[in-house]
Amino acid sequence: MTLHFLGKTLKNPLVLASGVLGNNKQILERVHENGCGLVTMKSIGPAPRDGHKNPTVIDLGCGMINAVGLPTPGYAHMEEEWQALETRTFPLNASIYGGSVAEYQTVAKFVAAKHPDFIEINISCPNSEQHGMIFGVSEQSAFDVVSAVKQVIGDIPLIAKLTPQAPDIAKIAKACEAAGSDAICAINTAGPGMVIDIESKMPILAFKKGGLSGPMIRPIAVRCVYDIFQAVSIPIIGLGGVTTGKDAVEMIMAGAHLVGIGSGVRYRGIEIFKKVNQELNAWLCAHDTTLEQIRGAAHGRDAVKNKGQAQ
Amino acid sequence: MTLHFLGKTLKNPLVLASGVLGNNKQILERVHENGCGLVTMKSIGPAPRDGHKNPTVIDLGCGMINAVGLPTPGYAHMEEEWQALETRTFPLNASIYGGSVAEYQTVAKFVAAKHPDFIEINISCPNSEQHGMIFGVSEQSAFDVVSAVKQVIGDIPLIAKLTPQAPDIAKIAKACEAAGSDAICAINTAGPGMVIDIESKMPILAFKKGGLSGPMIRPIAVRCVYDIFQAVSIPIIGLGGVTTGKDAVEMIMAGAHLVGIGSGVRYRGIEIFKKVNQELNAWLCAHDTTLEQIRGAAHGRDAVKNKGQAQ
Amino acid sequence: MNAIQTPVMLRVAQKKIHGPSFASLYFDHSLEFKPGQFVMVWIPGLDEKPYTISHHSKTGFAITIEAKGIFSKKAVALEEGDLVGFRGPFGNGFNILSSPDIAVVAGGCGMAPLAPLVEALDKRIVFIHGARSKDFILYPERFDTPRQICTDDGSQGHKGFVTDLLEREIITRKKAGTPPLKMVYTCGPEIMMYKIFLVCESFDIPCQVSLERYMRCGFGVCGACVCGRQVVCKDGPVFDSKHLRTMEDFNKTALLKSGKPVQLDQYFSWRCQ
Amino acid sequence: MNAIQTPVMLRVAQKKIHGPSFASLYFDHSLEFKPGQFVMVWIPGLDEKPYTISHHSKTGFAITIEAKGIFSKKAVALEEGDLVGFRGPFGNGFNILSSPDIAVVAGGCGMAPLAPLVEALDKRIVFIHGARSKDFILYPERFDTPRQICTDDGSQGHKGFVTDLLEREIITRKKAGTPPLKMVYTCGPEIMMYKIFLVCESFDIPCQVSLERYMRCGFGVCGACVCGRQVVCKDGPVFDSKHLRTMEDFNKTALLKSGKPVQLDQYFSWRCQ
Ligand SMILES: Cc1cc2nc3c(=O)[nH]c(=O)nc-3n(C[C@H](O)[C@H](O)[C@H](O)COP(=O)(O)OP(=O)(O)OC[C@H]3O[C@@H](n4cnc5c(N)ncnc54)[C@H](O)[C@@H]3O)c2cc1C
Ligand SMILES: Cc1cc2nc3c(=O)[nH]c(=O)nc-3n(C[C@H](O)[C@H](O)[C@H](O)COP(=O)(O)OP(=O)(O)OC[C@H]3O[C@@H](n4cnc5c(N)ncnc54)[C@H](O)[C@@H]3O)c2cc1C
Ligand SMILES: Cc1cc2nc3c(=O)[nH]c(=O)nc-3n(C[C@H](O)[C@H](O)[C@H](O)COP(=O)(O)O)c2cc1C
Ligand SMILES: Cc1cc2nc3c(=O)[nH]c(=O)nc-3n(C[C@H](O)[C@H](O)[C@H](O)COP(=O)(O)O)c2cc1C
Ligand code: FES
Ligand code: FES
Repeated sequence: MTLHFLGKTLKNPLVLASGVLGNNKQILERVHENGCGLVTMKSIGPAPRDGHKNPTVIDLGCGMINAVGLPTPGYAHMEEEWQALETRTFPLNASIYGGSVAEYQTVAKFVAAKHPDFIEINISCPNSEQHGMIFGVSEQSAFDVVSAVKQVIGDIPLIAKLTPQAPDIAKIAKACEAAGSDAICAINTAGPGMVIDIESKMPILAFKKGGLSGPMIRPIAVRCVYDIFQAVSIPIIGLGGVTTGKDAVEMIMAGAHLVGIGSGVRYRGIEIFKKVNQELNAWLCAHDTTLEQIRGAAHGRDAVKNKGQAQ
Repeated sequence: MTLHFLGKTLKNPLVLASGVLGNNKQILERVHENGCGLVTMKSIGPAPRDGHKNPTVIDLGCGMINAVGLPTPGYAHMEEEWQALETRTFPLNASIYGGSVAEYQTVAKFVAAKHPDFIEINISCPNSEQHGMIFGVSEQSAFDVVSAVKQVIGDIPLIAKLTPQAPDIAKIAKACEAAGSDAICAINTAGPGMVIDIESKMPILAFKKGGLSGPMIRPIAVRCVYDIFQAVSIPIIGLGGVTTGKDAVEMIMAGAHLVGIGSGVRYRGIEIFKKVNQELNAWLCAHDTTLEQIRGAAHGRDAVKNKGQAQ
Repeated sequence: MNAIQTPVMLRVAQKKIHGPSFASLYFDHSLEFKPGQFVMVWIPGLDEKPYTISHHSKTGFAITIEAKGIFSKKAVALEEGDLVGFRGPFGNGFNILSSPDIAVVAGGCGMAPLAPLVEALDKRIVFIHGARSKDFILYPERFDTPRQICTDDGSQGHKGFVTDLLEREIITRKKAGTPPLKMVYTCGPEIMMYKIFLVCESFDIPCQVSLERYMRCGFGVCGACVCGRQVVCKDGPVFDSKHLRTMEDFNKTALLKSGKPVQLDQYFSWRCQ
Repeated sequence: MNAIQTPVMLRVAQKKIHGPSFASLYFDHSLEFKPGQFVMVWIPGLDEKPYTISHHSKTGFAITIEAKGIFSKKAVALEEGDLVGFRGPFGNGFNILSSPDIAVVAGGCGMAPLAPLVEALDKRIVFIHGARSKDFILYPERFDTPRQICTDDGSQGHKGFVTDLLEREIITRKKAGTPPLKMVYTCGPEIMMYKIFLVCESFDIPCQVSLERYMRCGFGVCGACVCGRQVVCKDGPVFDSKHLRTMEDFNKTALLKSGKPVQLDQYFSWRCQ
């Protein structure tokens, strides 16, 4: 199922979501060996950060809620990790974040020099220049940060990762495309939500609120990918709630090129990548079709054909 | 558990959500007899509307997705229903919607003359004056529609029903309070979402996208109620994913005065109101506490005490 | 709750055409089922509507459709191999009595829910079937149980109404001193079911009828199908005499798609426009 | 997956203080459990941390805490009746062999996960327990299985390290020609476990150790606890020799809360600041 994505070759269309297990080279390698086409590092920030106190991640059964708080050693304090990754034998997606356009730029420039295969910018972070508003909910902020990052990363393909909290995610995607993004990753966690423990009368997460992920957000992710597919020509990594081959087919029919998996690791283990690949292939085989043929199929035949021109 | 809400007496704090079973007097009465303190009619619109084609409502297991499309006989074509409701023996919440401020006003004025106990305005509808943007995602739109409706409904208490799609629901709630809303109902359906049938390659809902409800949106609803409680002094109807007495306790601890139930009817039948009341009472009893004592408890003791003044 | 919630897509395994306007579509899929329950049938791109399960076995089931409006005409025009979506089964089904002293009264396509019921009942029951004319008599060869036919035009069996035959049966039993009917099951046009109900009431015989209303969710949430205090998709579609007595809307009103309650004749004429 | 996912709040049913810095908290709640598994312990308003289940019965369980930093000090200061939240049990637990030819080697609070294991093993096993001094020996009265004690200061038993006692045992068996050890289970400071591992490797005896890393989710998603290729909360916390051989980070590095990998001494000193 080898495929090409922004000039690189991936062994299959599955992507490890940022923030899930991506803490060191060895585990990224293990995820890759277990059937993941493209692994993403945990988002790297501008300065060392411990993240929030626990509880930070709670399984709610049909999904999970988390407020890990973007822990990061800080881009400048990961020399050993970068060195280890130099000898990697798998394609790597480096996720980064910042609190301002300048911070994104600084991190991106430094990270680009470490030659990841892709750079993904997580624009679901509060924008310090705009009073905590999230970068990804404003077209202008999204445009600004994508263009700024694009300037400093040379020819490393750029992926903009969007949040479903945007009032109109398709517009944000268009702004990212206009700013030079090479692909869109959708979605980051939904909500936010809150879960209260009624015995202690306290929100369970130490940060009180958290992002929702896993099966319960799949309908939101599919809708976002569907909307984005109609708005842009660049490829999409469809992410959110995927746990089975059929979920992956759904995402691809909504318009995804690649399919990300994060919380699914909770429900089916690291082997989920192998399993989803098998299920996806079995489905394609049984239906005598290919990834290319089903991509965007939920938009109708003509919609897909006309997509390029319609922009 | 009799309690007072905006000058009316309710036999308990449970509310039937709009759009669920509220299609005629007899069924509203049955829901009331089955333990619901306040029943809400299906949202009434400015003109007759069939709503969308089926499928319109699909159960996803941990919640449901719906795009019913606001079917309504139209406020002016319900004479028999209004007559029947005149002799009702239960408190009634009349939900209304419109496509413009003027339409909301027209419907509200007419409905007010029928003497419902409360009027709830569903501001999750596309605002025709602002290119389909939803009323409830803009502070200005929310303010405008609430003030306009308030002018024409005399002393009938007004409840503004908000959508979690607002980038900051607390701000919308504040705008509604400033415009004269007597209470807030939160939340309407979340998302929107989409579910694709991969065999036919079609979105399952005829309208393609739909709102999410039921257990999977409870964390979102709880977070919204929590945020709104910190922003306003008017009471809140907490709604979204409640199916058990413990869920109701959680909603109340987040800050709700009353607790709404919609999709829960799917999972526990019309008797859900009786059951949730029993469970809620049992919990209060076992913890030797009252509704008043636990309301807003998740905010900490001081936060609750200072609430009035903090505005 | 073993019902299917998100549509499962099945291919038409076999299609049987019955007379000028009926067709049965067979599907190779095993469903848990009680006679009287229905499924929501989705034709992608068109609409989704409720249909009774008219045939049921361990490995498959069928629905029988009368071509009336846009949806049902498209449904009877489906071919073997076409994909159709199903949710369900929903609803309560008939409460089944094991006794020979039972009558089943079908009108037209109302035979669909009653057919699996008849197959589950004693072979000695009274089985009455009315139709417009000979050509519209569903499943002419299907049953071991003998059937009394009546047609509006007299082209087969008794010329007249199913109520005539039912009343005759009740009176005959009374006169002969044989055991009275213990239950009457019926499905057909609502006016017919209402008349059957009145006959049963006058003779103190309990009955069960299967109602039809416009449906959306099929599982008791949206309220589209309410009939008085009853939620047809969830509390019904089968209702017994006890409920029927308190259902003001029975044979009177039904909600249009908009939620507007209208007289039944208006409901049906509007639907079949 | 019978583990508790959203914290269940339990009241401290009983508290037992052990020496100067340990306490066990008992809870009346039945948990499915394998020796070696852990729970995430939540003190509302403070933090949530992993603790091994140190006592287990059909109706209850306990955790044993060593007062070290802010959280554990607060935990040992909890009183009967206080509310504590639990998620779990998580992790894989020990792979249990039924044989008398087994050694269990505990260091300090590392006794906590090993205690229920010892209770599940043959009474004739070799059971070694090391501690700083006499006062720090956990559960002095608990076991039917005889225990060889060693302390750093010689205040009880052998003065010296658990590795001394283990090596002595292995060599004695060799000389006497009695069956060699089939398995060594160990938990304690990582440097101690590493030394035990080396001893075992040199004598070709398999071992199982229980590792400790900073944890967030407890169920293998967040990656906070990775140790080389292994996810400690999910693949561990118990690892056997086969895995240990390939775990470059064993006794070397651990991730801080920020995700930064540091030398173990730095990890532990930073934590206990
Ligand atoms: C429980 C149940 C079981 C049923 N079982 C069977 C069965 O076994 N066999 C069978 O043939 N039929 C059955 N029906 C009826 C079936 O669901 C359809 O109503 C019938 O096939 C006619 O549909 P149609 O769309 O072809 O025609 P029409 O009903 O004429 O539809 C024409 C148009 O009107 C609209 N419409 C339909 N009904 C309404 C309404 N109430 N309010 C507003 N708009 C409406 C439709 O969207 C359509 O666009 C059953 C109905 C119920 C409730
Ligand atoms: C599987 C497992 C089982 C365990 N079982 C037990 C047991 O049975 N009994 C027992 O006493 N202990 C056990 N522990 C250790 C326990 O979880 C705590 O680490 C220990 O109690 C010390 O916690 P503390 O917060 O009191 O002190 P410290 O660890 O010193 O904490 C001080 C501060 O440092 C922070 N911190 C702690 N660790 C890190 C880190 N790695 N990176 C960054 N910041 C950090 C904390 O947030 C805290 O604010 C177990 C650990 C694991 C992983
Ligand atoms: C524990 C956890 C940590 C996450 N951390 C990050 C992160 O650091 N950066 C990021 O872009 N997304 C992060 N995410 C979001 C995921 O990458 C993903 O977008 C989201 O979880 C939806 O996918 P899923 O439903 O498959 O988990 C995190 C998600 C989880 C559950
Ligand atoms: C089938 C269905 C129809 C609905 N129709 C309306 C409506 O007409 N007006 C409205 O304000 N909310 C409507 N809602 C939203 C509910 O009132 C409620 O806000 C939402 O479902 C969340 O609550 P729940 O999780 O308890 O269902 C509808 C919800 C459902 C499931
Ligand atoms: S069809 Fe929705 S309640 Fe009956
Ligand atoms: S604690 Fe999250 S992966 Fe181990």
